[in-house]
Amino acid sequence: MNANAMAAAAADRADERRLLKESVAAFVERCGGATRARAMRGRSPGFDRAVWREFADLGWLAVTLPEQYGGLGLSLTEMAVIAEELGGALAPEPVIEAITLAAGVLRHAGGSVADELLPPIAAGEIIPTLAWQESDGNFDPAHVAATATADTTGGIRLNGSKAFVPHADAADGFIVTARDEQGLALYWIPADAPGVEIVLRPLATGAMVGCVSMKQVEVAPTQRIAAGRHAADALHLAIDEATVMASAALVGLIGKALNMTLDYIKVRTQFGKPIGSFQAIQHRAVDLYIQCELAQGALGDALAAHTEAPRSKAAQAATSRAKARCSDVALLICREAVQMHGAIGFTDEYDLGLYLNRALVLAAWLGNSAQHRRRYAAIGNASTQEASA
Amino acid sequence: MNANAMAAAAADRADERRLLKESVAAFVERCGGATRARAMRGRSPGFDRAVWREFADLGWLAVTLPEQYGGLGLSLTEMAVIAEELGGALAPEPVIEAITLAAGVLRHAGGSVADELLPPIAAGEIIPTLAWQESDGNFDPAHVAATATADTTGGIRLNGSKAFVPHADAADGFIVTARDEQGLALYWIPADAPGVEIVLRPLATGAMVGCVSMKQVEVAPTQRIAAGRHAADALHLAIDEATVMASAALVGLIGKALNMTLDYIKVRTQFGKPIGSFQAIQHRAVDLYIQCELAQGALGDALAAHTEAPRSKAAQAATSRAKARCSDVALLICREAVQMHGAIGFTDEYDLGLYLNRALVLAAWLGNSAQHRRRYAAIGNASTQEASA
Amino acid sequence: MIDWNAMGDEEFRQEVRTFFEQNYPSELRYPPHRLRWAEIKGWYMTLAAKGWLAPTWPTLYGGMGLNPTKFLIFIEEQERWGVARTPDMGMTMVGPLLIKHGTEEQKSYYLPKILRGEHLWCQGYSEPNAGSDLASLKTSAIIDRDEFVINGQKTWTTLAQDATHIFMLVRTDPQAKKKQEGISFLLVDCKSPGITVRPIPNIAGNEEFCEVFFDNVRAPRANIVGELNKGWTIAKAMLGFERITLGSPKQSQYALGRLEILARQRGCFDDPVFLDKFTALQLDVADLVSVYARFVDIVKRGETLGPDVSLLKIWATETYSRISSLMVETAGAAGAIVGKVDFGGEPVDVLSSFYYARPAPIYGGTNEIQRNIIAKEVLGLPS
Amino acid sequence: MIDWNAMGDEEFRQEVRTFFEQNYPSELRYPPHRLRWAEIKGWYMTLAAKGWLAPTWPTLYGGMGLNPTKFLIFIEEQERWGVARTPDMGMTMVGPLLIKHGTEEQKSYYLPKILRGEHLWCQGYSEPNAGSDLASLKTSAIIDRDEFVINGQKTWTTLAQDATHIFMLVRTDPQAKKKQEGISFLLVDCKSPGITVRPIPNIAGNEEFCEVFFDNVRAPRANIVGELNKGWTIAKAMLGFERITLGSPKQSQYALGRLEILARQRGCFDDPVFLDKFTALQLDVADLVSVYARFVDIVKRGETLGPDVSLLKIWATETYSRISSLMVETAGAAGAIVGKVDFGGEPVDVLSSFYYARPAPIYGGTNEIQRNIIAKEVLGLPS
Repeated sequence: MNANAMAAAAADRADERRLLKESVAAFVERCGGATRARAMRGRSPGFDRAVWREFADLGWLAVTLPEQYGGLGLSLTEMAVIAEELGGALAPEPVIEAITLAAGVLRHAGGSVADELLPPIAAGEIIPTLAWQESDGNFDPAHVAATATADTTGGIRLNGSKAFVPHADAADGFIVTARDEQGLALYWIPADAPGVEIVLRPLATGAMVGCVSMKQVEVAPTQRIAAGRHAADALHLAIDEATVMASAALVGLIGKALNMTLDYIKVRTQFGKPIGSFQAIQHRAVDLYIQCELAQGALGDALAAHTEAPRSKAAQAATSRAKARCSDVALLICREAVQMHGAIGFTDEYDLGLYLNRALVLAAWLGNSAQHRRRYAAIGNASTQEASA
Repeated sequence: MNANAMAAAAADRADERRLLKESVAAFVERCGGATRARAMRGRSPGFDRAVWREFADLGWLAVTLPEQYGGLGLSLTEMAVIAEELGGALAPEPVIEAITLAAGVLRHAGGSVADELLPPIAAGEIIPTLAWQESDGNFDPAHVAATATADTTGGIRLNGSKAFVPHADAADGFIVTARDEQGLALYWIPADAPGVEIVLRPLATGAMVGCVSMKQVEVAPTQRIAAGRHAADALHLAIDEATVMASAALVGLIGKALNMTLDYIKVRTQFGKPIGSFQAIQHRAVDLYIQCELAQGALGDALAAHTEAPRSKAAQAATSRAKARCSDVALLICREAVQMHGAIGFTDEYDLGLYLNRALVLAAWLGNSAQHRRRYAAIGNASTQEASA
Repeated sequence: MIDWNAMGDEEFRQEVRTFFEQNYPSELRYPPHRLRWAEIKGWYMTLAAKGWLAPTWPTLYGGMGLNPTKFLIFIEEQERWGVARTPDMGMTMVGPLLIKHGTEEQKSYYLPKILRGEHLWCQGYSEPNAGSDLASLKTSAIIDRDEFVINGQKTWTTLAQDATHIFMLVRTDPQAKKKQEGISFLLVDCKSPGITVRPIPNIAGNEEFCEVFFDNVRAPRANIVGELNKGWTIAKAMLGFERITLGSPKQSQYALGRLEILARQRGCFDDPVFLDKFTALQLDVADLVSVYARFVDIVKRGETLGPDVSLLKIWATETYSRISSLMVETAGAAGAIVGKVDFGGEPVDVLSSFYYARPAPIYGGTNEIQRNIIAKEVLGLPS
Repeated sequence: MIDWNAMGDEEFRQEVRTFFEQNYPSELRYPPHRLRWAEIKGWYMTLAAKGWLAPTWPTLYGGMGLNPTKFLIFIEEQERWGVARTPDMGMTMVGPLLIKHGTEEQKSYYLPKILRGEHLWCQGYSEPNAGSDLASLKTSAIIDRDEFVINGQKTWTTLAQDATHIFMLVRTDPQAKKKQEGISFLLVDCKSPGITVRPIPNIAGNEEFCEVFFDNVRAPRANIVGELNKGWTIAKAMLGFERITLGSPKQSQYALGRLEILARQRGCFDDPVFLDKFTALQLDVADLVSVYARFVDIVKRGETLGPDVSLLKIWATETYSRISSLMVETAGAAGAIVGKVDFGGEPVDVLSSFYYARPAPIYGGTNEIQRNIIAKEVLGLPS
């Protein structure tokens, strides 16, 4: 391909993404936007399965799925368009949690469980969730205390408990990480498997997060998705991709919260003038705008890195860079947005609180900014040593 | 003493301090203020010995000295009044370096060297300096690499090198820390002792700081000021007191730099209005003002702690708290002052640069803000353990 | 009757401390939010029975008659023991107001009822669209023979749903030249026909604020405090002491204490990065305490606070906000869970400080307004 | 003559890179301050001999005629190798100005002399008391037969002490209604009688800026560029590309590199607290690079930069400032020593970045002005 053809192809892709963006935005707006997010709070499931099936019909659950599973085989960049719009619209459906993260593990692991589950997942019939973190909140996926031990009947028993499991109340089954003699292993267990107990806690958004405890949960060897290095690789990659998607959702949310604030300060008057005309407010708004641009830049670089070399140290570093920036910016902007709105920004009936709460959830999920800055530094040191070794 | 009498005594002390403050301010202004600080840059010595002797005549070098040495026996709070005014006036004379720090070590150590040296020091005839830090800049006084070893003739040989020695070009002698079989020991060596070599470097203020290397410097046992725990205690206390005085000098400097900036933005016009009328500038000025008040509060608490319990963990913690805040605030205010002044603030002919450079020197001296925050945390942990033990 | 002011400071402190420690319900110590009447009523009545409900009122009116020094000791001991604020508008606002500006009839009718817990007052100042520009209020009161007829709306009225009465600013002369003129100060019974109270749920899930609607509400002319159209001057003079309490280090100290509990459980004090951040906040709070003490001394000496007191509110609320953010960060994956979270020790509510730190820089005059005040009145910067 | 634009991007990059690596004096790589003519003259003449002095001028006038993409590669390679800026006002300002607005006589007289290093230009825009309000300039030029007579003062004139000529804005109609009107653009020989140049030493100990005084200085009428009284429009149009170069990540990257060298020598990478601060700055720079690249793409596509480009200058200069502060902090006791300090490896100048970070947010329109531009023109906030 020569330069002109490449430029034309890039322009085509940009056009396609713009169309996708507009169609997602229009659809979620039609579904109810912030009003629906408000209505879903505290409910179980914390989202609408009918809307979920529509997402499936629109193909959004199969964007990055290879064609062999009935997917569209597109890149993470297309998925990010969806994540950003859903984030900006506060859609409560767990697209990143169930698709990029849980189904992502299956997709990267491959094998018979993936073959069986991915088509119904893409069709919106099965909603999986990933149970990987221990209750100490350690965000290194290799840190696993739950165990998988062979029993006398040829089956396997899972024991342990997994915390911070998104939508544990709604999922049809869990992909759990457990430690066996080979190291890390991944198992699929249906939500109603005997020995599984779920304790739910509400998140700031009103969605439920669960602690899933397993007492002698019996699984067949066929429920083992992957083991050893292969399992760890699939898990790492899916978590990294979900982290980038969480960053995309944050970017969507950041833009909406900033625009809502800009709109407000343009019309809200104090002492006879719009507060957006006060220079101190203007300069703070500019600083928020700059942070938005940085967040977009970091997200763009993360998507590019995953396209160029998905499992590389560079992609991991770019992932952490994006999540750190986007988490910080989202919390900063929502805090400042409340301050610029004044008392109304603190009321439940005003939508801004929904953005603040979503920012809290997405910022804390899959490692917050402090954790990702630390990971970025660790990767940097590792890659320096790699280079010099 | 009843409450009324105590209140009256406090009012008297406040009056005395105000008078002292005014007389110091008036004197240093008469000596030349910033103009003199500018003229002294790059000269050796970097201050005026005639002015030094006037300080002595005014009693400023003997404020905290016990009456047995011909001193006034006043508290650190009175000394802080002098340090603050000298700092605000950019006086180049090393009052904190030679008096609070070097003579302070002698005073706290006591003994025959102190008996001999303190009266001429208070009279302005001998200017000592303290050589305690190694070239790695470690600011724990117990970290000593220089050695003191007995030679065959009954004398002692000092070897090693001491960095960051203030006014090493001008001092008449050095108080050096060295390690002997008892641990830490303090020695007095005249500046012209054989085996002493001094390499000078200019500081941002234009004053000289020296690296003092000692090669087989021979000292008599009578030159030993103190040894062991006693020496360490004297050293620690003098360094802490000098750290509080450096904070006081920073507070003086902070006030002057802020007022200079406020005066400037009230009269400097841009787009037809004084820049001090722009709200963004006003709010930044307010934030600087708040920091000034915090610095004063931290300094006040440090002085109170040294009055109440001079060698306590509480006094050490308050010292670090003051130095951390005052160093940060001074650099912040000077940076912002340059920005608010615009290009003129960056010129050498404008006095603001002198404040910035003095802030750099005082902030780095005796531990910068990062080092003191760390020390504060370490003391806090130590005192918690003490309390629970 | 005890003359508290004649007592030594330490003796008085001990007396107050002992009473709080022995009588204040331990489950109500350090509540993360304002308590509702149903929760705090018992303590209110305990204070009333002790005669300690109104520390600063003159003894003539049933108060303790404390001088500023003693009153600050009283407050310090409340804060030390984590004693919750009662619905105290009657004591802090209406009482002093009536004692200074009220008629004999108003004093003898209202003051005893406050002390007996019969009347709970709320403050009707803020209005929609007025924000920090309080004097632009629009709620009108028109004189109709011997009554005022009130129409309009108040908002951000703290705990109005528990109040029996509201003291409010109303516009009685819409033709006045300056917006500060033509405002009057009225006392209104919340049971009056035409009053509707609507609680406003906030993002922390509580209902501390209300909207109060007035639809042809009638109040006797005798319910005016001070002169007609001169209410603004009275209201402004009453804001004095509020300016120092808004800058109290209490919230920051409390939040820092909760953060320390959380961090110990998570082993964060072994992490130098956390320790560095925590230490910086400790110093911010320590310096706040120091500057706060300086202003408290001014009050203790009976002197008037200058406009520089605004710095306390700015630094106190912004420090509180920073602490609450580090709390969320330190909780890691649990940083978005609502309610108390078990980290292996005393459960900690991660988000409550974060939520309560949001309105802190807004109420009582936003921090932007406070900065404007300092810029103009302290630093003398030009308009 | 080579048609550089016809060359592949990578091939061109390699060509440029090789030339720089082979010919640029290694002792002048990454200088911490602007080089004086005596230092940089050799390299200037090397570029002149190669025909590379004026990358963007059309080949017709002796330039390389690079398109935006190629020019950015040229700049990227300069920055990559730490090639210092030459006294480039002739190339970047006077050349494009004359090519667009100059007379044939002006072009044929001045352009070759710039390319031969005979004429060194400086920019006479700023005046005392004008600051960011450039159009309020007062230096006057009165027509006296076939000459202008210039009186007044310019300031912050970069390296005027090395310049042979100055291009300047002067007020030719003091009666004009708007301050932007009545301004003309003049070319003046620095050897003209009545010109005094006074270098202004700065706090970093260098003399990058000068004051230039004009006392009845005479310049031929033919030295006007464009129409009389229309100089403001010309000057404003010329500021375009400057806005992106002011936001280059170069200074921040350089400072971060020096900080890394210092920190390695002092063992700071084993300190988690330092590592955390360093990482935050790394991310700030990485994100700056990313946003910068987006604006560079706009230039590469030949499109016009919008007012949003101002964000680059704000973030670049403030990031640079934060890095320079961490540098001073990391040096500890050596943080106030002037000049290069030996920490046991490659000596590091601790303070030079700190000093150079001071004027960065000021020149080229202060960051306050840049924020005003974004507030109004990008965010659409009201006046």
